[in-house]
Amino acid sequence: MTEALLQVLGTDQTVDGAHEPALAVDTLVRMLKTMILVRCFDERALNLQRSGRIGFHVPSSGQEACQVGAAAALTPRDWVFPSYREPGLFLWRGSALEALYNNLYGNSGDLAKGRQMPVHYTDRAHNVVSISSPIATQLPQAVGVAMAARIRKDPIVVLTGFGDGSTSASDFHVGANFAGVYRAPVVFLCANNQWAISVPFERQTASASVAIKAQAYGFPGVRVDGNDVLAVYQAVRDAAERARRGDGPTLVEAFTFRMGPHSSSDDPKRYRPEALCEEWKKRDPIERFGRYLTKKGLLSEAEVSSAWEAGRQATADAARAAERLPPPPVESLFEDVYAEMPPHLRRQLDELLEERKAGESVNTSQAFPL
Amino acid sequence: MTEALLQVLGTDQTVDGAHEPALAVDTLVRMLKTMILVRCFDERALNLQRSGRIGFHVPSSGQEACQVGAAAALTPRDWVFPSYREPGLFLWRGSALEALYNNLYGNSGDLAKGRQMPVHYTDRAHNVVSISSPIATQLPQAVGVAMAARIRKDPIVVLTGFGDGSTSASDFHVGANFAGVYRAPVVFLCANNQWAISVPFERQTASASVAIKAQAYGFPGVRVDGNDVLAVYQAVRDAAERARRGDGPTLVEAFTFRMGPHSSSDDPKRYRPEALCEEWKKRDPIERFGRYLTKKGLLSEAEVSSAWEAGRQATADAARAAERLPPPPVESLFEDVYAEMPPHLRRQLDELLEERKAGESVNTSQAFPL
Amino acid sequence: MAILTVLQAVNAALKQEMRRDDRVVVLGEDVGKNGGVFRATEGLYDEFGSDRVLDTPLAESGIIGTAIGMALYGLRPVPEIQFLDFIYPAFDQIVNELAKFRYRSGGQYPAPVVIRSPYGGGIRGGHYHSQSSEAYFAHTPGLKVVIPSTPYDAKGLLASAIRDEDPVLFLEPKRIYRTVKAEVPDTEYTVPIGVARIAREGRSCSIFCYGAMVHVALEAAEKAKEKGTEVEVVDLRSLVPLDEEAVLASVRKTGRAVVLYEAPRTGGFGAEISALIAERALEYLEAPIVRVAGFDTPFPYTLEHVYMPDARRVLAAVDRVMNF
Amino acid sequence: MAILTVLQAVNAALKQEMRRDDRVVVLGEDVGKNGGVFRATEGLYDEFGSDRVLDTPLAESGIIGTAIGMALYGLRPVPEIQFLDFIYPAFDQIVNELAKFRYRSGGQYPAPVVIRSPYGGGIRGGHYHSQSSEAYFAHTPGLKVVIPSTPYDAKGLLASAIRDEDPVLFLEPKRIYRTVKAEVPDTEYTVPIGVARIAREGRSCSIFCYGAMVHVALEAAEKAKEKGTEVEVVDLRSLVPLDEEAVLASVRKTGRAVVLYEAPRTGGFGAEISALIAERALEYLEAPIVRVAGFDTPFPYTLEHVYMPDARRVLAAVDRVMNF
Ligand SMILES: Cc1ncc(C[n+]2csc(CCOP(=O)(O)OP(=O)(O)O)c2C)c(N)n1
Ligand SMILES: Cc1ncc(C[n+]2csc(CCOP(=O)(O)OP(=O)(O)O)c2C)c(N)n1
Ligand SMILES: [Mg+2]
Ligand SMILES: [Mg+2]
Repeated sequence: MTEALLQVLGTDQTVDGAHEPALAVDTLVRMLKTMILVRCFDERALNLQRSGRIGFHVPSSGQEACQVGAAAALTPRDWVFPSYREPGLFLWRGSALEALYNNLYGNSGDLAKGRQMPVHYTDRAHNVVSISSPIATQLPQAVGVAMAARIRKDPIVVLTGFGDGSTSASDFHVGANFAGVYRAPVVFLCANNQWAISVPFERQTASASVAIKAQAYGFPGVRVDGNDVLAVYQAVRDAAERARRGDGPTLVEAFTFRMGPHSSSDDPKRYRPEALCEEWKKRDPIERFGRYLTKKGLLSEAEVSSAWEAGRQATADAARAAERLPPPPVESLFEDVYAEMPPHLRRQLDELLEERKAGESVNTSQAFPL
Repeated sequence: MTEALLQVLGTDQTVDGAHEPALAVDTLVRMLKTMILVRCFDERALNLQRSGRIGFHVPSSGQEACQVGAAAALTPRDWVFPSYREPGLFLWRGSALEALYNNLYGNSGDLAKGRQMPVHYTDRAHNVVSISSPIATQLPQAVGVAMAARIRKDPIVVLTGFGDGSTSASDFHVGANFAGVYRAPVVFLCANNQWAISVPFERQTASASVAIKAQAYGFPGVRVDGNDVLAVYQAVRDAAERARRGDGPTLVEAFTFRMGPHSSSDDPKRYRPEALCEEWKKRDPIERFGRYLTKKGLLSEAEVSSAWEAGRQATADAARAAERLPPPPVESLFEDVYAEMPPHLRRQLDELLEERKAGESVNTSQAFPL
Repeated sequence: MAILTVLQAVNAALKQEMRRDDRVVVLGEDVGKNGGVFRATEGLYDEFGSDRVLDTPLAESGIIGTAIGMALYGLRPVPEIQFLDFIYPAFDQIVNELAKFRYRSGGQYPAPVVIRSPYGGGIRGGHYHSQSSEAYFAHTPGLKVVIPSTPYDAKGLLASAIRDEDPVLFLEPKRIYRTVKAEVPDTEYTVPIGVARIAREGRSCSIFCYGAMVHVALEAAEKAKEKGTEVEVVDLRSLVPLDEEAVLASVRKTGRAVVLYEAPRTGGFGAEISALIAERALEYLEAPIVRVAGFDTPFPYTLEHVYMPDARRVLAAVDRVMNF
Repeated sequence: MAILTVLQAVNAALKQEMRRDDRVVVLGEDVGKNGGVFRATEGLYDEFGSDRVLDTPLAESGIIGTAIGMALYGLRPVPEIQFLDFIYPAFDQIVNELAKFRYRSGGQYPAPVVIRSPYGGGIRGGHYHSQSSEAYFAHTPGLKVVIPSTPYDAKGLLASAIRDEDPVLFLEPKRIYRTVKAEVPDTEYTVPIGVARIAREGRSCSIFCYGAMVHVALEAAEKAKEKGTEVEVVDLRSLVPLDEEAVLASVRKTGRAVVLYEAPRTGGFGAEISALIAERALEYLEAPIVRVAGFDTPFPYTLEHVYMPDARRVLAAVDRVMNF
């Protein structure tokens, strides 16, 4: 049994009017512009990595609809636990482009103080939680926030994003099961891009879909075309409303494809047929949504072009600004391990500062190989 | 969606002829006798614990049909990974009663050399793997054995038992998912006794049943009356055949009830209505199966009585024999940590032996509180 | 003042803090209706209800993972892990997530979770109901590790832990849950984290220990006194942050050190105490630093009294450092 | 003889052992078609097929759990954990199951699994691609913990590990995966587990280390020589079992010890080395035992070169023990 795939914008340019959400023009235009910005952000970041200016990148090109469709369906008070492939969640919610580049550079302007690898953004001001590398750990955490909000009687919803491979991880199971039991207001958003690095979906699980897994936890699972921003919006909005009503979690599977490598260290040619990439290029979520807006007369071709232009300019400026910031100070290494620095860390810091009077350590780190 | 409950022996003494397995009379009689033996074993063990002769016990009274029905559906070459509530798997497969009591006493005759708590049996000779306390860890291990057997082209099946609470554990998910992907010849047998210590099933998971969880892994789940030994036999035999054919795993949910406490340290009155126990007494799996056999004329009432007598006698004898054996020698503490004793352990042993010349340690351990 | 067991003191601290601060919630397996398998959470469900005392599904990473989320949102969750032996399914959530949240988010997302768990041997629990794996956690920056050895400290340290802004692993030596009793004030008080306690003063030799082993050390000290050896017993109380000054001060005074712990010897937390002394008080030492610990085997069942350090073995070590 | 990197030596050992013994199987995330994210398993899938080189779902406890089952059944599984930072979801399967299987079954069910995993810093991997958590495993009886520092040892120790009857955690210092190259015999050989290697002889002072830090120690030793200090570098190679005699012999000879590791300082495996020396060679010491280690913070990103011990810091420690 495979769930039906919800689609609003057909690949053949048809539109399913019954499911077409009633969104303000402003919102629709902002959605497209954010998707374009995500793509520009991504392309620049990959270039910065290729030219050795940043150490690592995880591109999300091809998956912009999942990110922006979902983000647009939430309110600012809602909380978001993103995976590493969802800068769009940050950008829609209001994080500055420069903040993201600061993270990629690990500089003194980085909100995470240069402590995490690139793409591990964090933004408390917009209720977006610090990204972790270990897969699926954010799911039970998201459920915990949702449970706390219920206890506090705050009408918020928590969304957490992850990939298809992540559904195999133990914390997927544990998070979903807790959510079911406590009817926690959570939206589980799985961007099923059909590969987990080199492992295809059918080696990941024998289940017919991701959505069907929700049955194991007693809540609904839905499948949407993840390259159709309106379908993603629709599904996430429904799920969020359900959650806000007190009816518990939903698992949303957004079926999609990553157009690039898993990360800047990956070579998809080793495991994925090139032809497939060509095919999925035709389903590019930005193009599809752009065509819809222009066809509807909500935006002209020229406006779309200038959105691209603006995106390229904004990302170039932000990256340049980030590059100018110095690295974080040595002292910052020892901050935030605890609320207050305990004596043993103070001692280690003092020793380090003393040692550095004699000369500084040379950075001999190699480029990240994965 | 709740799966239908497979039942052969109705609580009202009706028999579902269509599902009645064609078992030899010998086998049927042996099944009843083993169930009786399990009950006698259990009652004696709990008494031994109550009178302070052993430190701990986990009773399985009420769940004999799950154990014996499943065991009878396997071949001796198959492997079994039991949980702590399944002595019947050992007894059916040929473990000596005394071996089990030796474990309860932790004496020098214990196959595990007195190293584990009571009820953590192990029996290599009968392909029953050492029981672990941590919940659900045996599931991926069972899948590993099944994968290895497939690689070796050995036509064996692996059965692993666990409770309803165990389905929440991460290794349930991980084991089931691997089994699905590799189509491993595994039978997952969940004895759903509706409580995990004090936590009722509906606080454990929001799913409609345990069986339905199989959908998340792309293989079938079935639900049977776990107090009906023929239904359990039937379901496990079907599952084992499927697995042996190369068609992969099955999840069998045996719906049942533990008549006693979770363990010798538990007091179910704190969380479970007494009335329910009275109700489930009427569905006693041994009585039900005994009635079926006597009604069919395969066994007389007198023969049933003497099976009980024999069971009581055998367990009394075995327990007495176990009680006579001395504890394991001190040296055994250091064996089997590694295949060969490395120098640091040899040194620790030598020091200990030296120290003991001056006097031995006094056993001041308290009784196990759980 | 009432005479309380360690277990009752834990229960009293939980009640006190839950009354004091409605952000405090308790969650775990069987902690609700059942009051916990050791009854540490007895009475909480009735008093505070199902919103603040949550029976959870059987999944430790879910218990800790959701507790992290609750803490991020502003609550003060106090999850219970039924036995420390069962904490490992949550190990990733603890060492990769809980311990690093504040740091990795640049201080934006602190996660003040207090994990309570009974630990240690001496109750005939075998492999999986006896482990002392405090060393794993003490080697994990971002966590605090606190271990009381008396009812007074149990209540006072747990209260401090719950008020702390950082994640704390609060380990309860279950062997002394019911056997050690003492007067405990009914009123509110806290015992600061990071300060060791001199459980007994002496000038001949120091024993560094924590948890149930403090009582073994005290018993050995009593016996040593018969031979004229004045043993100082230092109860570390918190492994992280460690009261390094107290350790160094004691060894500078006595010149002799025995390190006592029940975990497996190799790589146990006691090794850190030896290393600390060997680096910063070596010149005061008049004898080698002797460790008395569990053996490097899994925890056994029948022979647990041979496995666990007892006063006899500690006394032998005291003799060794005294007669060097 | 060919010049191989550490990575190529690992690959060569895997090929050699898989050819030699058809019970050897490799499993893990991306180890098949993709040849591993570092390419350690490159070519295995083509040569040995999908029955012996298994791409797994993304679940570390499944990788280790199924490997345990395979080993119980008689195979010799060699699972890969993609980064040591991601091993924790399998922690329970490793410390409660794999490590204890032989013991808890009275010797009936040994589980000879070799877990390979790249570990350590120096590749700009941040929090979650840099950890050195060997101490957790070295404190777990039943496991062996082996860490090569040269291509020769990588091949020889991995071959030994795969032939070993016990579970082995085989940690590969990824920082030197590609940077350290040396001649490695094409023919079969093994390097015994439990025997340390004197990487450089000296009589002034000993540095005890392992993995990538061996090369830092050698660099420091070279610099110390300029000042006339003859540093002995002892490469432990295996933490469990530890070659205690080699450690004690070196310190008895030099009278001075520096312990070097990149993991967080508190409770790191180096503490065990200090404790060993302080207990059994204290009378030979002419100076405190100085540890050089990572700081007690999560592993950072931008400042990793400040975090990780380098030759400069090691040299300062050597100076400290020499000038005591
Ligand atoms: C626990 C853990 N194991 C392994 C990894 C290495 N890893 C990083 S991403 C990834 C694949 C994730 O696939 P998926 O969930 O489908 O997300 P996608 O990358 O396709 O967006 C793996 C195996 C990790 N980060 N964490
Ligand atoms: C990982 C882990 N957590 C907690 C426990 C403590 N514990 C032992 S049995 C049990 C309940 C198990 O319930 P279920 O799976 O339904 O089996 P049942 O006891 O009902 O047969 C718990 C929580 C454990 N053994 N392992
Ligand atoms: Mg994917
Ligand atoms: Mg149950």
